[in-house]
Amino acid sequence: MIWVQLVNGLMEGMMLFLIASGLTLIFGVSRIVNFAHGSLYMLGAFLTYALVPLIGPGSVAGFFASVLLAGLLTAAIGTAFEMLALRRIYGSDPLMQLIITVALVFIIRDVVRWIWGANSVMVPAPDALMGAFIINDTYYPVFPFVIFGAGLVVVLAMIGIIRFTRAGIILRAGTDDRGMAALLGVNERLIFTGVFASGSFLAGIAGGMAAPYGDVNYLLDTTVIVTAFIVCVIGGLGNLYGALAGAMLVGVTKAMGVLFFPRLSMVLIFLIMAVVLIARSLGRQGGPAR
Amino acid sequence: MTTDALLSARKVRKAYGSFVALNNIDFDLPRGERHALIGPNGAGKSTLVACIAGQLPGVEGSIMFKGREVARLMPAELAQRGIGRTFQISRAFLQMSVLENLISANVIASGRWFSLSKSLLCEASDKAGEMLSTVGLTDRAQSTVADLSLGDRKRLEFGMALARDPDLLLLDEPTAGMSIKERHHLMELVAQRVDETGKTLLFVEHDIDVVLKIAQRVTVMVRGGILATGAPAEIAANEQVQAVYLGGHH
Amino acid sequence: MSLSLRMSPGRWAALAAAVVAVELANRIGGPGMSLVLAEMLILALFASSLNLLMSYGHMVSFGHSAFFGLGAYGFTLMVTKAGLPVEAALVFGPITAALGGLVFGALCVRLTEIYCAMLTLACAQITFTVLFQWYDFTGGDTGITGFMPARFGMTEANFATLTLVVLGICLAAMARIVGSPLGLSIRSVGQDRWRAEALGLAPRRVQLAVFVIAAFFAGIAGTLFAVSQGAAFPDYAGLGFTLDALIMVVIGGLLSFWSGVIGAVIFSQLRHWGPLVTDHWGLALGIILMIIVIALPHGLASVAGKLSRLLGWEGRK
Amino acid sequence: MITRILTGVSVLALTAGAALAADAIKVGYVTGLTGACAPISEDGLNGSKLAVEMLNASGGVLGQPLELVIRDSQTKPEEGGKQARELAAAEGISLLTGVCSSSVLLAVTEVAKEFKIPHLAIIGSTQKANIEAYNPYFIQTQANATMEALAAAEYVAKKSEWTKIAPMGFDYEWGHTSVDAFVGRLKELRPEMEIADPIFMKVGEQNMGPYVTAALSTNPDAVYAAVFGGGLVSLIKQGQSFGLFAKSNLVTLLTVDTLQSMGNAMPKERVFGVARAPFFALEQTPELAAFIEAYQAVYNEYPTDWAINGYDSMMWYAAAATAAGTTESDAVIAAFQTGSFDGLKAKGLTVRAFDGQMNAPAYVGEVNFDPSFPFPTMKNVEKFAGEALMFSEETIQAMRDAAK
Repeated sequence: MIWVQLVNGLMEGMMLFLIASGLTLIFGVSRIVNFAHGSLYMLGAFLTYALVPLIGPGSVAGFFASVLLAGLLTAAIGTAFEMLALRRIYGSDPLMQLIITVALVFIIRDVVRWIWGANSVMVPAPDALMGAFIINDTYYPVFPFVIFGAGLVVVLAMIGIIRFTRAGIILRAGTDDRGMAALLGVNERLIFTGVFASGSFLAGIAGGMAAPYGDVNYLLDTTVIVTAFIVCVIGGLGNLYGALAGAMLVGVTKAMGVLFFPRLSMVLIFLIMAVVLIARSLGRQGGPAR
Repeated sequence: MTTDALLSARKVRKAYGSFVALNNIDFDLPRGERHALIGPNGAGKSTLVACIAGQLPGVEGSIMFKGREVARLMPAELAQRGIGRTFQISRAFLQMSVLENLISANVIASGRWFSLSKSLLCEASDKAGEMLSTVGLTDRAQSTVADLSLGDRKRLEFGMALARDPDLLLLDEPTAGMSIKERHHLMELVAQRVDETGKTLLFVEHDIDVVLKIAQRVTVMVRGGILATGAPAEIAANEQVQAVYLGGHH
Repeated sequence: MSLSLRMSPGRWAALAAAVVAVELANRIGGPGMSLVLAEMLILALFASSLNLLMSYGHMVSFGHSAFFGLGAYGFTLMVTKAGLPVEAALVFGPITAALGGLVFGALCVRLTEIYCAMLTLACAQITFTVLFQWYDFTGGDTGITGFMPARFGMTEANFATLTLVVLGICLAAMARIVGSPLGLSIRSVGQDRWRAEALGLAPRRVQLAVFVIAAFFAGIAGTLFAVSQGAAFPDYAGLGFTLDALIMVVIGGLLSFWSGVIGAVIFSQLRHWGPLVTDHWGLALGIILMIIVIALPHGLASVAGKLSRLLGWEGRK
Repeated sequence: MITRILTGVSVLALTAGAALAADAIKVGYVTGLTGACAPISEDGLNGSKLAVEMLNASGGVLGQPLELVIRDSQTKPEEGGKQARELAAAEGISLLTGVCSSSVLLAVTEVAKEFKIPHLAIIGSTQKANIEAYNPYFIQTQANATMEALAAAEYVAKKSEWTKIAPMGFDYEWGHTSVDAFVGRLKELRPEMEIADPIFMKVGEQNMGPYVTAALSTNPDAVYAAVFGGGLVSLIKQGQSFGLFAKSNLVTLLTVDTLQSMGNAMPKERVFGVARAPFFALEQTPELAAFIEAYQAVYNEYPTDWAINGYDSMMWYAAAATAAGTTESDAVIAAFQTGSFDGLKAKGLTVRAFDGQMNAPAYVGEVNFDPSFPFPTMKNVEKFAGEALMFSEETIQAMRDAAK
């Protein structure tokens, strides 16, 4: 059973990574704490729900195609938001950027409820994905492995981004140097838009991938966002590999926690986060050299 | 180590990863001396100052101040022990007026930062008033730091550094961005103040004329090490110095 | 408008006018209005406490509701568990919150900027979870009810007046702090911790002090809120209240003593009347917020500031 | 969805429009139109609206029309309490109802007590409102959560082939009280039954895998889950891929809304559910038929348990007020506590004055795919009479004292 639980943990971990990767990417490059990330995730789930029946219901290919398309649509919406609203206030206090993303949370939640109602919706998934391998009477569900695969693809894509794109350079250039992009002589705005788009895309496909497994309702946004923050913080905001590690840590801890100390399950991850942050604070940080 | 030294550093080393910013620095600073640090950009002048002021973690070696080891202390403790400094890129409380900046400095200097008493505030503002005139900013008292010229900011910072009446005054490029006239004026002011109060001055300066005029001794730094130390005249005469320094600097 | 609070005669006049207006609305608006006003004033106090932390200490908190909740429960539990008379229990709300501020603050000030903010979030979520799950002690999600008549049984109008008075006293206290040497130290560390440190100030101590003070006032707000509802629920420590307060302070315009109050007035009125006007309140609120943020990057206080300057109420800052 | 709401509103406007001329009896309707309760709150509201239309169409109550004054609690206790308080203080309402979620229910109960206004519970069903937090203005018009759990226990006890049970629930008051009640009653009925340690999961948990795995690790014959809404949906969907329905059975809360949401994703068998008012399993009276028809005409869907609760409670309020000959609170409460009430849920129901609990039945059945409905329903539905499920007054008194 430990093994099934481990699978559960890793699957949740990868799921969390799918969610957190976009958030941490956006923060790492644009220094924006995007409260609307959970909302984009939810949007991705509902768009998948809308698309699957149109694009081959029941077929595996159809499902993935729908998820991909949902991701793209989410990215489009994210980009529109970035260009119409966010971009106008890059100069001003970061808190303003925070509040404007909170505003987007309100909007998306209301619109989603307006279009799809308040009830949970069922995203039909091909049976091929929802089944299980049965190894001496223990069920190993297929879906977690699907999620895992999807996660790996994203990880590879991420490594690509970090290695070979300018956004990646900025990411690597270190978290605290905002002037860096300027020094690199690249069009910061273009990169910010691109990064917000890809972040939204990741949120969208994460929502789409998870949709058939869990329940999809218009309150997913808040459920998701806090956990996503925790994962990013544990991994170090703006650090994609960290996010991966953090996600796995949280996922596995949660799953194992159910077995060993169930009463703690809810606080557990917050405790991890707190511990990580406090540990981070133990080192003495230096002042300005000049 | 010389007993009359106010500050003496031994084998001070500071590395950022593979880059060694300071390499086994030995450095003595007698009481009451006006000492200049010169050298090309990136020679480690500001790093040395930051080390002395306790801003940098992971500093190796020993720094004795008033006969006590201070290498591992936090900046606040060092300030309380009598080290006052200004920064190369001037630092002040940007959303406060010049006067408020000086008042804050004096409140902090009083050691009663947690106080609610109006009287302390009055004392602080009286002192601040005097300082305004000392550094010649009386007419700018109400303007916010953001509106100040670079030169005026330097004056303000100098004034703030005086709040604790420190035994050792560290000035990192105090005259950067000033007109020649301003430079000499400010540094004469500093020198005068230091002599009157019998304090010690260590300053980083690029303007050779100012250095020759103000400093009693000069230390030349290059690539994280000390090239030469001596009276201004000797330093000026030193070919090595001329080579490196004039070569390295503008 | 600025951090250093100078009350010109014009400002006093404006303040007096505002107070009179509120009390008038309270007396002629009927009990419904009184309830709305009472809530608005409590939120104004809560937001102002956060403003102290943000505008003066330059620390962002994603977990300020923790202290609101601790205030409410500190008070409530003293009644239900310790069996204190309600009036006596009141003082324990703010005290509990301040203690919470001491503990959380001690952890959070070790970190800078976003990480500090994130740790406050973790602290608040832990607080919420404990209140939500510790069923035997805190009543869990169903909270604590029936331990006192709501508002001590005062009439709605009188209670609103009471909250107005409390708010007044608390703001006066905050103004006193802001204008004191402590206030200057707080602003110094907030604006340039390295400069402050080089002057001999240990930044973390100061930041901890702000945390405790802000938590204390948030605790008063929380206690008042519990009194107004005659109940305490874990939600008081939830993300919702934190976000509300953040929105209030930011649209109120950072870097002003009045941000919290102005933001609370606008936001709570919007939120109260909005849903009665439209079915799609969320959409409307979102759009309104976006417009405010984009049109007034310095918040509503900046408008108030310009206005008062136009009217010649305040000289140059 | 949109159209549904609009038609609902417009019909209400049409019928109520004329009546509103006379000074109306105002009903304070505080419900979670947004937040966790949104799905079921809307159904309850739809049912109540329909009742109000019918009543007003036939001349209203005591010659006065009924008017619903609707407020959104956002499923937050402080918001619900505030809204209820404003209605009570400013709108001159004669009744409070509509509330969903335990915490909001208790917040509103406080307001009802403060302003001495009858408070009819139609969705929220924590036993706290009957026990620790009870006040004489509270009336629970449905089997409360504990009674439902007891009904589940009674049902499970009859399954002689089941010898191992694994209980689980959401980690909050409803989950814990339900699991405790279920386990307690089951131990009485089947002392030999092996009952695993209950497992509790975070409210709103998305990934049920770990919990299902843990529950199945004890090889139970059935899993009892005090879980509802989205969580239940996740549990059932993910349970399938963990072999929950191959190896075991699931006993949980299956109200019509859940059955509708699950649709074909619902396993074909081995799912058992408790319900409050499943229209397909109720006594098929002409009233019920008429209601279903009217409901479908307006909202073009089948009425959920909550819709029926919303309808019944408004009708019962009308009956009580008529019997009392006034809308004055104490008289109405007295009428409730002395009268007998026929509804769609059941007939001849009475309210126990001691805790305001109506002896409403709970229904337990087994999932079934009946081609005549577009969603799964239940078969072999057993009706458990309220009396059998209600705690005795002594027990309640003891619990009240203990809570002090």
